[in-house]
Amino acid sequence: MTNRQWLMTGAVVALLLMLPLFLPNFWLANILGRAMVYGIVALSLTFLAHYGGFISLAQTMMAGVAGYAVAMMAPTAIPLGPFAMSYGYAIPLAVLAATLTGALVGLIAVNTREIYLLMITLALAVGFSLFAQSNTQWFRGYEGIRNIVGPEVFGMPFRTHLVFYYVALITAVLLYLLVLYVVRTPFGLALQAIRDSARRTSAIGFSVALHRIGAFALAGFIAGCGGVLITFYNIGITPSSIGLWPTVAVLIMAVIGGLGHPVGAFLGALIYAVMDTFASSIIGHDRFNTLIGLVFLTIVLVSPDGVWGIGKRLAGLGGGKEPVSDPVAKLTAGGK
Amino acid sequence: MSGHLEIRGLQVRFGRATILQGIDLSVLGAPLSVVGRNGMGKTTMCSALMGMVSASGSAKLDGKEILGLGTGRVARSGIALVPQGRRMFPSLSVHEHLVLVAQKGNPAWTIDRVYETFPRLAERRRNGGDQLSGGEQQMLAISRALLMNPKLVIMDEPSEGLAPVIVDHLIEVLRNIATEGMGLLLIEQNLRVATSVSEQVAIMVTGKIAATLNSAELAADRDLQNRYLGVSHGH
Amino acid sequence: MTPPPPLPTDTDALVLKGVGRRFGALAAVSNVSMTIKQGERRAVLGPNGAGKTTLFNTICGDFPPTSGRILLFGQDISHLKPHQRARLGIGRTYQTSLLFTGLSVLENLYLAVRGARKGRFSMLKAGPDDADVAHARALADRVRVTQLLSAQVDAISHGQRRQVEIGMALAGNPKLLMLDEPAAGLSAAERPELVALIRSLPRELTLVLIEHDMDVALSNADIVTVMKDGEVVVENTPDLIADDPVVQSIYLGEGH
Amino acid sequence: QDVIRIGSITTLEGPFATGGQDAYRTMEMAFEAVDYTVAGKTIEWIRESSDATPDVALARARKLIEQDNVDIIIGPLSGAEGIALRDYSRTLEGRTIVNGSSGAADTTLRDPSPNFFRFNTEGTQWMAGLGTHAYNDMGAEHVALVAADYAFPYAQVFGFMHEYCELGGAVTKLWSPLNTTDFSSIIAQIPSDADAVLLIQGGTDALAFLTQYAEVGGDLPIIGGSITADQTLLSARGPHQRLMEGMVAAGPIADLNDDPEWLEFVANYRERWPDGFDSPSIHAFNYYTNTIAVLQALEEVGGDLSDNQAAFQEALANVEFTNPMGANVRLDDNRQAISDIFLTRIVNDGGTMRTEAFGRTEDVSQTMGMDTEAFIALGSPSRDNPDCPPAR
Amino acid sequence: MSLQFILTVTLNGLTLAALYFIVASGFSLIFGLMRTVNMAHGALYMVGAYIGFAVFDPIYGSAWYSYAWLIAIVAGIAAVAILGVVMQVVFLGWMQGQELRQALVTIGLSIIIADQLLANFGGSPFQFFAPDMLFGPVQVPGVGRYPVFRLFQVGLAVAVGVGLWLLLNKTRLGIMVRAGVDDRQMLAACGVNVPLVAATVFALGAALAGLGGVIGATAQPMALGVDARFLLISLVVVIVGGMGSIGGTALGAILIGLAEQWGQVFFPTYSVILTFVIMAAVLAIRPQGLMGRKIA
Ligand SMILES: Nc1ncnc2c1ncn2[C@@H]1O[C@H](COP(=O)(O)OP(=O)(O)OP(=O)(O)O)[C@@H](O)[C@H]1O
Ligand SMILES: Nc1ncnc2c1ncn2[C@@H]1O[C@H](COP(=O)(O)OP(=O)(O)OP(=O)(O)O)[C@@H](O)[C@H]1O
Ligand SMILES: CC(C)C[C@H](N)C(=O)O
Ligand SMILES: [Mg+2]
Ligand SMILES: [Mg+2]
Repeated sequence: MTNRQWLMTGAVVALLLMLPLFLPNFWLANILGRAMVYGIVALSLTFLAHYGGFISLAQTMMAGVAGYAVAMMAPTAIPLGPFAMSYGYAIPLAVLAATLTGALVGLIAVNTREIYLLMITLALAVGFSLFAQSNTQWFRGYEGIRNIVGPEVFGMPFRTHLVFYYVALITAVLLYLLVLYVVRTPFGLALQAIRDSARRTSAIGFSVALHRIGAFALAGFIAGCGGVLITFYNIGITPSSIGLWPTVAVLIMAVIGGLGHPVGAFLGALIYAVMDTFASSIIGHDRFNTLIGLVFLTIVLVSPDGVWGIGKRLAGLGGGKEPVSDPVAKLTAGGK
Repeated sequence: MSGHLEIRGLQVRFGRATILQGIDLSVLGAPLSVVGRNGMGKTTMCSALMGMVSASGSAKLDGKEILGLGTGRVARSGIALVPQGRRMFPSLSVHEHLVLVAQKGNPAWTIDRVYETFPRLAERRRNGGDQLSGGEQQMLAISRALLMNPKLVIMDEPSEGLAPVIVDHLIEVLRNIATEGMGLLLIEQNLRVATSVSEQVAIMVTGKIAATLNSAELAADRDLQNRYLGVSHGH
Repeated sequence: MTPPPPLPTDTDALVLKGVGRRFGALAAVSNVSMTIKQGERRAVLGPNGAGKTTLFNTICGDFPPTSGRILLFGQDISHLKPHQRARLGIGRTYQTSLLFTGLSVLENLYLAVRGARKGRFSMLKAGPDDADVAHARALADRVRVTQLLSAQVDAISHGQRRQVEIGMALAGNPKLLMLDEPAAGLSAAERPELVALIRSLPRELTLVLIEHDMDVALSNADIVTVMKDGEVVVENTPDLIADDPVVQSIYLGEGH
Repeated sequence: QDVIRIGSITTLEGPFATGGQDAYRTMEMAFEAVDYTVAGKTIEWIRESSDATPDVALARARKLIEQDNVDIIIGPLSGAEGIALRDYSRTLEGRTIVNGSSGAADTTLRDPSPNFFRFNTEGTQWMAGLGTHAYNDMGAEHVALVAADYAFPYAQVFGFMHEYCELGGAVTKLWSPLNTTDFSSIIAQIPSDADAVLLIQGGTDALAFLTQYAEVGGDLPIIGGSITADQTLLSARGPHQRLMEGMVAAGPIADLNDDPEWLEFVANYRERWPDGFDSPSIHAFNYYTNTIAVLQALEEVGGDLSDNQAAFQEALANVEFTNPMGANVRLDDNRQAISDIFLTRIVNDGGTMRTEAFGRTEDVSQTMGMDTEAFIALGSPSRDNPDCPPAR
Repeated sequence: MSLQFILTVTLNGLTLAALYFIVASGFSLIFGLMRTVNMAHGALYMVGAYIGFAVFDPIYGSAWYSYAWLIAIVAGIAAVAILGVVMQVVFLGWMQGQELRQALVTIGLSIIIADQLLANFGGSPFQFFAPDMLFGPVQVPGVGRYPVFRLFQVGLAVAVGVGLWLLLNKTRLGIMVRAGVDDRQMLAACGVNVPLVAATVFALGAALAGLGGVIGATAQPMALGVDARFLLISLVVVIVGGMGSIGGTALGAILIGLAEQWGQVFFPTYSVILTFVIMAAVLAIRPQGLMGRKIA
């Protein structure tokens, strides 16, 4: 990122930190906070898609693994799960579970690419949600696990609007920076190389499988963080939280926002949250899906790189082709 | 006589760069070769003629404008291309490549004639397009174009990757198609091929035709080669 | 044009023992045995479809051999993955360019440098490594693509890609360099440069070369192996090869 | 404050949309009947829709409470949503959630929330009397149970077997995943010595089973669950009708019921909603019942919602009224309805299939008349609970 | 477990497979030939069923009732084929090669289509009634009474499969479309009218979805949500069998059909997941599917 972009990022974060002074609680927690927690899951997809060329529909599933894991271990669950413990242990373990799931998905899909990967991850995701729905012993079937209210933070319940908002914000910012950092490491550049030619990448010494699995594990970690927060936000988790529609919704968010840059994930999630909340007041409840479909379709038709792409073009930043990778692009431009 | 191609002021830009800066060339009843160093714009010219990249200027086949037609219609108006990089269809077998383009009736080029010309392809008729060696692919790319029995065939470095004995054979074939009345625009890096197939050799330098020379002269004159093509023999 | 004298060494760089590769019923390579000494320049010739590229692919691991064994400096690498073989010091080019088309020329070369180093799987240190970038730039100079450094690979010409291709193979300072028709697609002006480049390679480097351009092939080889239908038919020195009647009939044609 | 804001949530999206639409029809009737005023205050009604998933129901509820600032929410429609809103209600102060139509037992049975009220009966209650009827009157000593594999059917099966096993009946259980559409291999497993099929499936699944059972010429009598014989099934033409005529079931509602209250309700419904169903659906009935309870309690406290709605909630807890079926409704300590359940039978009413009430169990409580602790000790309904030996 | 039971369940699996094959073949065709992942396949299936039913219902109530079903099939196929062409020409054709974008466009379309069907037809389930000739039980040796319609499905599936195989492997159209997947521009340079070919294929694939819709809604009730179900089934069948291969699609359908039916017998609770387990297992061993060509 250029200095200007760093400056903008800093300004936006500062603004977000101050928002509670101006915004009503509903906007804070249920529009912005919600956009951030779902945006984190979308971020994991954007990361995979933009840098690795993997369109994974298994991100909601990875989030769901973390969600279910934390629910099974949560001390507040009703009824209490088989592995109840304090949130201090439950949360990291849940994120770990999601990370491992990510690695597992990467392992299963290690030899598939592009559209094949899309289909396979979709099938995995649906399979998992059906499993959660069928398993009554641990996943508690159709009704799911309820009353996952989250830990207390500084003595305040997690679902207090301010607490939720700040935790979501800080997590989102950290993960966002993590992605920007990782793609500048050799790992990130190698991912982009694999996207173009796996065969050549391996001929110059990189282990393609390891990088792929690594990418999915990292995506699982990110999605897992989102999954835990989403579960707290929804006070529980059910198979419908990870079903077909939420799975597709994450893709919709990422695409509306723009797969071209990690920030697109959050833009998309915000747009989605606003539409989801207020569309029914505009168009009537019953045709909400048509509206979402139309907006989504229009954006895909007009701008393959989503709102972020439109914004970039409007801002005139996009004179030429966006340098695909950070690290070396800078060198080429800088010419030392 | 058909297969006359007249190119006037052909220009191609990619973004800010002008890759072709006004090409004038004519293929009138005899093969024409174009040579030039890497990155001079030869392939770009072929793509522009086929409607694969957008271009300005004019290119007429037998008096009819082909620029701006779209690739499919350019091809149907009678131009075939042997593309650089071969561009096989991995999903099709060798034989299916040929069936795809073979013409009905009694054309000059038939599948049988292709198999006679390149017996290697007959041996590999069931292999997929990506299950061929580089040279086999090149033979197939050439055959695919000829089987369309076009008025004019554009070949972008057809000798690349062919073994010497096949290159000799290719020269024969190319000389023959000229006498059969098919127009030929030949891009080559192999000077021997270029000069033995056509009387005239055009030389392209950074998107322009720098000169059109007589083949025999060019083949014999090292200085000429050095001047236009940067060929040095001083090792 | 005589090749420089071979390095007097007894180390076997690459040993093939009865290597074969089948595609279904077709034996693209069968029962190929050869020994290439360290520092040797070996040319592999043969008509189209003789199995030369396939032989390369079995050595590099893209298509592991279906029979036989491959030893690299004494180590059996027959069943290693391509990236493992690359790390043991094999560098190669592809007959059909295989580059990272979405990245710039410099990024391509940088990656190739990086892939040969330790710490290739690293999420820890961000940003490029200065020494590696310098190395990549030096490579670009060697293969004469300096003016294209920042161009994205899908916007450069065929011949230019062929040049980058060679740069990629050199990046890891390989012990065994395998070039598959490096002169193909190069203009007449670039070919002498290629020959010069090959000659400038360090003597202890072992080179295997496939080439249909006889000038390039014969002027760079210590020994020439001629293949046909997947098998080795002749193995000899360059000056004797050109006059071999078998080679003339199956490969060179009458005119040579 | 002269306005009382009532928000509602039902499903207008996805597979349950028809039920949700119908629910809003009768809700609208209830509000129109009082002209949108209660105790001199205007009712402002804000409708929301979910897609039958808990997450969405919760998001809508949050919007209603936090953005639209409603005092009371009526909803939701399905079981898992109900549990989610119960949990949410616990976090609220001075707001009340009154169920719409959701019927999961645990919503009120275990860990009830002080400000969640349910004036409709639920899945277990709805089966009251059916087990007894099957064993005693139909003489079925062994039924093959074909049921969807999730909580709502578990509750219904629990209600049925609670009576049936006690009497000595045997049950062979055949669970099918929710949304099964090919029952052929389940049909092949129906034991040859079964006396009847107990079909606890809803909508499409039921239609699929019945059609496919008819297709192989199956001829056992069918006993249905409370949502098996719903309007979608009754109004659809087809071979399944042959099997449906005479099918018995139990539930809170029947199309044909002589009670004048019901006749008037149906007449009003048909007049107000000519495009609606032939007779109000179970969801419409439940939403309506819950809505009139709210209206009645508001009336009793004179629209006073002050003091964190203390008076209002107190009134709600003590409301007693007659629902459109003519059954008395009151709440137990967990704020769950105690009311009457009907045995129904499908009859051909002049070319139209309808359900007809032929029996009634009065004052059915959520614990089926048992002591609460003893009932809870029976365990949550599940695939294996209860089980009557010798099944299989 | 009696032999008769084993045979019955196996036959159930095969006949279910026939339905899955009919539906998935259209998806496989479009994917195999154009590399377009048509996520609206389920929606098209549903359109076929709904349009078919809109035509069927009034006729069934009239004197022509015995033709109602056939007319519904024709109507369903025609309507969906037209819709398919519109999709290809208006939305997908000009972004050919951008596979992800196409998949996203079809997701958008399927959301809109499903919601519009709900708006226009309501959410009540319905079912077609096959003509009497195809309804009711027949005696099948070793099995006993068995629904004719399920046997009819098998016949239809075989016909569709053979037809498609011939089309793909024995006609020039088949060659063209396969070539178009690899390199559209080069195909055009071979003189082929690529947009026309693409529209034809899409019409055909969509028509199969329409046919599947009517057949499927005869075998099983139709309701909202079925689009997702049949999209998923198509995905899984095609992934397991190998994309773009007719034989693979058939094999995938058989595996999934049998797994579903036997799963219902052995572990009813997890039978739905069994299909996904099979899929994961196949992928782990053969990423290109059982009969798919190796992905380079
Ligand atoms: N898409 C593109 N965008 C920008 N520049 C391009 C693009 N494609 C090609 N070029 C540039 O245009 C020039 C001409 O390329 P072209 O492929 O026509 O060369 P050529 O004469 O065929 O070379 P070669 O002999 O290597 O095949 C090259 O310098 C190349 O870098
Ligand atoms: N994937 C494959 N499947 C089946 N056959 C193949 C495959 N790849 C190559 N072949 C066949 O194997 C033979 C050897 O091919 P190879 O590419 O090794 O030839 P080559 O000697 O490099 O030829 P060229 O000089 O033309 O590049 C060829 O006849 C080719 O048709
Ligand atoms: C039919 C409805 C009244 C009950 C709903 N199916 C539930 O799950 O609670
Ligand atoms: Mg070129
Ligand atoms: Mg080769």
